Amino acid sequence: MDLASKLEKLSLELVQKQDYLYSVTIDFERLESLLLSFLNEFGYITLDSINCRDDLEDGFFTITYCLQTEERDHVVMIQTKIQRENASLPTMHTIWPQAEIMEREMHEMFGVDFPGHPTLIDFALEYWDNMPPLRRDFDTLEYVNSMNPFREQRNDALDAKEEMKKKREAKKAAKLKAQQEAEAKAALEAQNNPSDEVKNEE
Amino acid sequence: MSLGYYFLLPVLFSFLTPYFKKLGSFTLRGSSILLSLVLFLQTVAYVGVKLPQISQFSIKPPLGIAFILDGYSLLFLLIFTFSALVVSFYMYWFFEENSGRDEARFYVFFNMLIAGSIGMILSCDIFNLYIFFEITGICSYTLSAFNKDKLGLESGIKYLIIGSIASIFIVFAIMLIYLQIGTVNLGLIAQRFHLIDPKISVLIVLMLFIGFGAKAELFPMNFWAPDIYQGSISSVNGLFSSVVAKAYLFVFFHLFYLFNLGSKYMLFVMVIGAITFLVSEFTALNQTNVKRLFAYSTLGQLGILFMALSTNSSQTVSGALFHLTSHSISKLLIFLALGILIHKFKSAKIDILGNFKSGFLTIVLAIGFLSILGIPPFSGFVGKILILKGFALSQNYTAIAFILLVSIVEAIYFFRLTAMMLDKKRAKVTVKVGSVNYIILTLLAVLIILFGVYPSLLTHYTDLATNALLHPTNYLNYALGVGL
Amino acid sequence: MESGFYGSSLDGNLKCKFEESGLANTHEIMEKAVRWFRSRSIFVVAYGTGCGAIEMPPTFTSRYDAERMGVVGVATPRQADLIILSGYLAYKTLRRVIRTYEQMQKPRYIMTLGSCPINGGMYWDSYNTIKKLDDYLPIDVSVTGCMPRPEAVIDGFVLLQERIRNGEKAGWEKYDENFEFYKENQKRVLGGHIDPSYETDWYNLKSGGKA
Amino acid sequence: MIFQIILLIMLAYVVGFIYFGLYRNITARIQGRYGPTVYQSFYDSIKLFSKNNTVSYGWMFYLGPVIMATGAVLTLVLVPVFSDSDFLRSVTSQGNLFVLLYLMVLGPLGNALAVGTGGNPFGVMGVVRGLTRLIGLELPFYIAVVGLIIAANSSDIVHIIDVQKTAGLNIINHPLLFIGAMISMVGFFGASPFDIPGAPQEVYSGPRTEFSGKFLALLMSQGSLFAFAKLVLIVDLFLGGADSLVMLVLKTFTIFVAIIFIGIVYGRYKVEQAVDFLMKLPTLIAVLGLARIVWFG
Amino acid sequence: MNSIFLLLNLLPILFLYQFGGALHVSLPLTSEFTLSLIQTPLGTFFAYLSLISFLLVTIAQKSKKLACNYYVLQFLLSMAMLAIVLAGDFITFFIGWEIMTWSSYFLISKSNSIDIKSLQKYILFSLASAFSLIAGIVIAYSFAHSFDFSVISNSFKDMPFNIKVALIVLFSLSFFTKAGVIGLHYWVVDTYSKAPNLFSSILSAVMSKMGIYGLFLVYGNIVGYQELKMMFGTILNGTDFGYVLAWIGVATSIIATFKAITQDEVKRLLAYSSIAQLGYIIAVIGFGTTYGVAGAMYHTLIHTIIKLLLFINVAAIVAQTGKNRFSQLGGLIYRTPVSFVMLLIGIIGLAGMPPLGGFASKFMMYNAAIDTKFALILIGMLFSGAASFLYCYKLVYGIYLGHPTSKNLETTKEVPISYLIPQIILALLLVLAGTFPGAFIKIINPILVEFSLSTIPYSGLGVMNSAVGSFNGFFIMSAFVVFFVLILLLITRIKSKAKNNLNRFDISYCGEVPTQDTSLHFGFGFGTDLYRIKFVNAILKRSSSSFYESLATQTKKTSELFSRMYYGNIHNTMIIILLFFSTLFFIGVN
Repeated sequence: MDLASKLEKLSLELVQKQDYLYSVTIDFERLESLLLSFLNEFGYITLDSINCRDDLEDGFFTITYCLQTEERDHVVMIQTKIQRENASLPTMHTIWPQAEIMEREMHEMFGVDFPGHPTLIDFALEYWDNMPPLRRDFDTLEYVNSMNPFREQRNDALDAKEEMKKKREAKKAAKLKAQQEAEAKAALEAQNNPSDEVKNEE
Repeated sequence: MSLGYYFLLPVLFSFLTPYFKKLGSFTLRGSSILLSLVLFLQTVAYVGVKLPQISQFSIKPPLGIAFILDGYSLLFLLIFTFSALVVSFYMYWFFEENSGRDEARFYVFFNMLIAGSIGMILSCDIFNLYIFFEITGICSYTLSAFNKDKLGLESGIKYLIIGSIASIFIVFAIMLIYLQIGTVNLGLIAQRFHLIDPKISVLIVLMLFIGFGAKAELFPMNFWAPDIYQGSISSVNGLFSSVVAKAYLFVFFHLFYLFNLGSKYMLFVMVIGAITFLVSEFTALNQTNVKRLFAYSTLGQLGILFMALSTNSSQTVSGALFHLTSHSISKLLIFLALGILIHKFKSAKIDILGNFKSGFLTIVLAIGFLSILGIPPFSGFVGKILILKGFALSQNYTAIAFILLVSIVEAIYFFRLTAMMLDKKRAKVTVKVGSVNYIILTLLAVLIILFGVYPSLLTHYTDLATNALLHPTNYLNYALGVGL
Repeated sequence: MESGFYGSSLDGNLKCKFEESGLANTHEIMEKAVRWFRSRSIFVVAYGTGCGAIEMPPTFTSRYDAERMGVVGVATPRQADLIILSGYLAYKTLRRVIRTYEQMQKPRYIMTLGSCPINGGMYWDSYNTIKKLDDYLPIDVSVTGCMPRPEAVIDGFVLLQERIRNGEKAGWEKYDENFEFYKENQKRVLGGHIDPSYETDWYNLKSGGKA
Repeated sequence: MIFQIILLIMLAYVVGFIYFGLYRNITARIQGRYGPTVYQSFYDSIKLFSKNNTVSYGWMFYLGPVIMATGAVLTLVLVPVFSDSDFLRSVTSQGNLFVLLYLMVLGPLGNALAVGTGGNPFGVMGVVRGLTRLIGLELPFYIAVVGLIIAANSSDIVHIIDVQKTAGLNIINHPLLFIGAMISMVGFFGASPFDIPGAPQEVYSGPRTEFSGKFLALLMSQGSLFAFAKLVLIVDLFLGGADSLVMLVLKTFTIFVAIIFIGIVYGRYKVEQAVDFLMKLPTLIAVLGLARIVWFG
Repeated sequence: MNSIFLLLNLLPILFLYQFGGALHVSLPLTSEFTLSLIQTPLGTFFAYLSLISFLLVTIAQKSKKLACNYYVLQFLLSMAMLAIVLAGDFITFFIGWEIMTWSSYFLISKSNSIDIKSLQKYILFSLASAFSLIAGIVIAYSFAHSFDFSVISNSFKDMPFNIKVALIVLFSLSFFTKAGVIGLHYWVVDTYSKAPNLFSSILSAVMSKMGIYGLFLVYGNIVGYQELKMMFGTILNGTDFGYVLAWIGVATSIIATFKAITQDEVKRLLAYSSIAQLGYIIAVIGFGTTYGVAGAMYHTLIHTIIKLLLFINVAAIVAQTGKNRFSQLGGLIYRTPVSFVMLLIGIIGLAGMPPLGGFASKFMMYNAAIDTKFALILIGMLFSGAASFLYCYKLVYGIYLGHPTSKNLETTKEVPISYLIPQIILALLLVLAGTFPGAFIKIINPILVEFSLSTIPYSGLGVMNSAVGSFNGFFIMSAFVVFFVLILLLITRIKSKAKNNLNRFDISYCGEVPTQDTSLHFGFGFGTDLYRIKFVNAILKRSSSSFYESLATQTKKTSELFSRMYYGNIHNTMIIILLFFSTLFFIGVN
């Protein structure tokens, strides 16, 4: 592919993930220049999205820029890694205006800073003063429990699985009982008028 | 007092100027004022006297030289002497402020100019007329070059050239007249003018027309005029506008009616006047130099006067003479007031001059502007309405429409200037008006208003002048020496 | 604070006059009549908070026609008697709902659809969804189900109408009485950023209702 | 006279509310619904009057609905209800058709002041839409009215009724004017396709956004009074008035049903579409009718 | 200073009152001109109108510190107007007219917001108007040989037809320009909006009425309505001439109404409204019927009252807040309640709503149109009236209702009492004019006699009679008040616990909480719908300014062309002189 050779000159490797999806991995220092050259030289005029993945164990965020050409026939993901603590990225809103809102969301959800971004204000949350909620070190359950206690509920049916099991067992037991009863009844009836039975068999 | 003193006194004064100079500038200025005052008072003294008056020198006309003062010339004499008086007062201030200037030179030629102009309107002899014409001309050239800078000298030389050309035509015309009729006495010429071969008479009329028309700034011959105005100082502008141009105009129509050319050339002169009016007013719109602008304005007003004076109807002519008087006063007022501003700002650019702040000057200038535009209750209105009325009586609606339409164009620049004066957004510079100027300008403004609200003061004299102009029988009699 | 359901549609003097002239009975009858009219005419502002919003159009249009019971949709909270909250409420939504509710004129009722307003439903562990709406606003009728069908919603209307007609204590009265409680809960979950205090008099009910 | 006025107002109140109930009911039936009862509007009104709270943004907000109601009552009083009786004749003779034309706008303008005071931009948006719509809406109606005035050479409604007794009903004599006036009437009743001011999907609830409780009830009540007055006016102008209560109800109901059936089948115009439409076809129809009167009458 | 000129303004009123209709002065100016003042019923009507207006405006000026020359010019202006309306001949008329022109020019130039362009517009149009007038005057003079009204009027019948038409056109043009008929209104809006705020009220209320007076004078007195009918023939029940004039007036009022709605500047809206209202007057002035004249007169009176009221009101608000745009004002109702009520009365009058005087005048004009069967004219007037509700509402909403658009509006105090006094007087007048429309019949009847038209029957103060119907203003006003009070009492009896003064941000706003920064004032949004209506868009996007601007450009071009000749050097001049000479010579000789 043409792009692959171009990237080879930059000593980068283009990896094909699916038949329309390619990815390039690059270090953080060269990110901005690469994005610019993708826009200006390779013709990737559309920025689809900016995504962030929290690799808590390795201590970094993986940032992915998805770019498309005018033909819209394939997507190139440009991936880079930045450190988790005091994470900061160059803002792209001057190049791709749509980046403004994407970066705003990323700032809100992951706490990534974008120096020079004009509107790093609330996006989906209002007055959020806790840790950014999509960071993996944010303990959602604890937060939810502290903010929103559960409704005081009935003491039965605490565990759905067990409850279902119980229910099933009860059902089984009831069925069994019903069966036994029916059998007993049948036996009783058979005792009482065996002639009928015989009649039927005939 | 003999009419001759009107000429002799200023000339004498001019010759004595170097001596006065030695006695000190105050004496010089003062005596000039005194002279103007004497002349003016003398003229005022003629008011009410039975006219025409004649002063003959040694030999009785038609052979001898004589000065004749009839109603027509009395009006002009009043204007001239009054203008001279005002300008002398103004120059007193001017030289006070510009003490380095060569005042003796100014006074020499100023008084000669007055003498020449007065001579032109009094003389009843076409050759003398020419002499005064030349005297006036030469003085004008020098005065216009009073500023010895590039513009001034250029204007002086231009004026000189044009003046010479005009002189050539006039001399030639006089020569032809003399060849045909054998006299230079106006009365005789008037009597015998119809005897001249029509073709020659056309030539004569044309040459006179070109000669005086060029000097009186009629349309195709007036391309020089704005340059002259631009080059000279504003008091001289005032003089040109209210005295010199009017003197040529006087002679033009004096001859026009004396030679009884009205029926033949009326339409022609009217059209030329109309074109002058139109072209000048339109041109004035585009000016950035205030002197040039008012030069065009003067040309335009002369155009109206030519239109109205050539109609041969006493109503219109009387109105025109009223308008002429009021125009002289207004223009004098405007030029003198502008002179103060130009002196303050050292520039004649409209944009710069608009920055002045002086309630008095604003009011005075506004009065001048409104008067020239013909807006009541100022004197210009009476003149204009009389002219229009005259045209209406002769049912000349074209002229009325023309004058009114072009007047709107005129209003554009007058009110642009007014708006500039009133504009509060400009950075204002306070201008102080000296007491002399204060008096002069107030006097002029008061006159404008006075003639506006009480025109009878003036209409009496304009009627007199009209009568004398249109029916010059008495004048002819005197010029011919009948009954002397 | 006026007591009883009837409120001040007739002023206290009139009520006293009725009682003085032995017409206490009349007053009771009138109160009943007003309650009946109120039950027959319910203006609904439908706040489509979640997936339940989709159930409301069929409820009000030709198929199920809630209008035959006098239940009509209106656009603004000022005119409404009933607000229907049709699903889970995020914190951000809750703030708006509280505001809308407080802009409604008394008597006013709340009806919720689905289980999310009751216990958080499938969003029980979301970091920005409330679990118990009745901590923050008084609910008059909860229609359960995920989602309840229009029949169930209409059943809810009928229940509400019955309650109004019977003069049972309604949610808005509870809200006024336990105002501090509700506000505290709201403040807790909205992080103290409660809407401005110019709201309406229910912020200062105890002190004469001046904003 | 005072008794008669009270009687008239009560009549108009009852009839107006029942008409509006019918309006909702018929609409529902056309849409395949059961619909509310005929008295539903009455229930609504009582309920709103008995609301515990009513918000107000100050005295102008308070007075707006009152001005509107005053306008409606005044209009009602000035329209002759019965043709051949002295019922309120001494009152109706004090005004004329022009007074009515302008009184019909006075109320809404008064209410618009209250809406403006309320400070809700949606309300004002509704008012502006309403006033813009009025530019087009009044045109055919005005033309029709002017035509009738010129035909009868009087702006006195009683006189116009009397003329119809001898010369035949105006609906037959001037059908074009009637069509024009009816199209306008659809708008005056706030029916589709001209129900622009209160369009709930777009501008909340238009002018009524901030009104609640008793104010809303007052607005609804005056609406029914006003509707009745307008119906009577149309009956007077085109159907020769009514000489008895039965005829009055019959004739007004006929007009009312006609308006319902026009309104029910259309979607809503945008304001510019409405004005554009009204300036073209209805105006043309009415102008033709007018030309017939002026030039060939 | 103010008090002195207040007294000075009072003097002519007393003077007029003293003479009681018998004023006849003549003052010889020159042998040909005589200034004469004659008090006719028509002139007296306009004289009182203008003098009282000046008096009221002077009261309002009390709180402004104005220089002496301002008052002097204003007094001069009022005297000029007095001269116009009392003039017995055209010279007096014209002198008054021109003094009015320039004194108002200098007054306008005292404004802080004025620029040279607007000033130029004003003065050039005024002068064009004056020159058109003087052209008419001298043409009339050329036949009548007198400037006296009566003489010209007598000799008018004997003039040739084309001269008659020319005279009517010239005079009409002149007065149309003053009244601001569409096409000639180019100066009106800029001037009214940029003049000193209080002076705008004079411009709109009084000075434009001088145009109307002129039209009355020419059509009624000089030419005579009978003569107009004979000259131009009749159409329907009116004259051809009146029909054409009516279309001009109606077009003016429709176009100006739509333009008014889209304005953002308060005074520009009022200026357009003024043009529109004068359009009504011009529409009926040419009918030549009793009710046409009466309608025009009544509307003149009412419009003067309303525009004085509105302009003084707006001037007070602008002085108080320093803002003059709808997008900068708003929400002042509870800060300046009295002003609000005054403006409210004003706009109810302006919209022509029944209980106030505005309706009575409109009723009169409509009846005139019905009387002459000018149905389409009437429709046009009704249509423009319907559209005018929009700008009336914009006026009151943009300033007083809605939300304040800037901080300082929330602390604005009620306007000074000196502004309120004239407003209250005018509002009372307006209410009285609506309650007792019959009183006007008594004023108008002498004028109708002056025009030799039939008079209007008078039947009581409250009753306004007309050819095709009457109404009782007193009854309607009292019924309105009674019903209003009753309904108010009823509604206050229903004591649902109302919270009366809600915070202005507590509105239904889709659950959102608006703040100070939220744009809640709808002042911008008015009239945007109109651009999408095809017919109205066609009106709104056209403008006379392009024509006048191209005219200005052409003049400038011509000027440049001519001035190019004057930069030639002296040689060229000499050559031209010689060529000119030789050309003339050849022409002359042959």
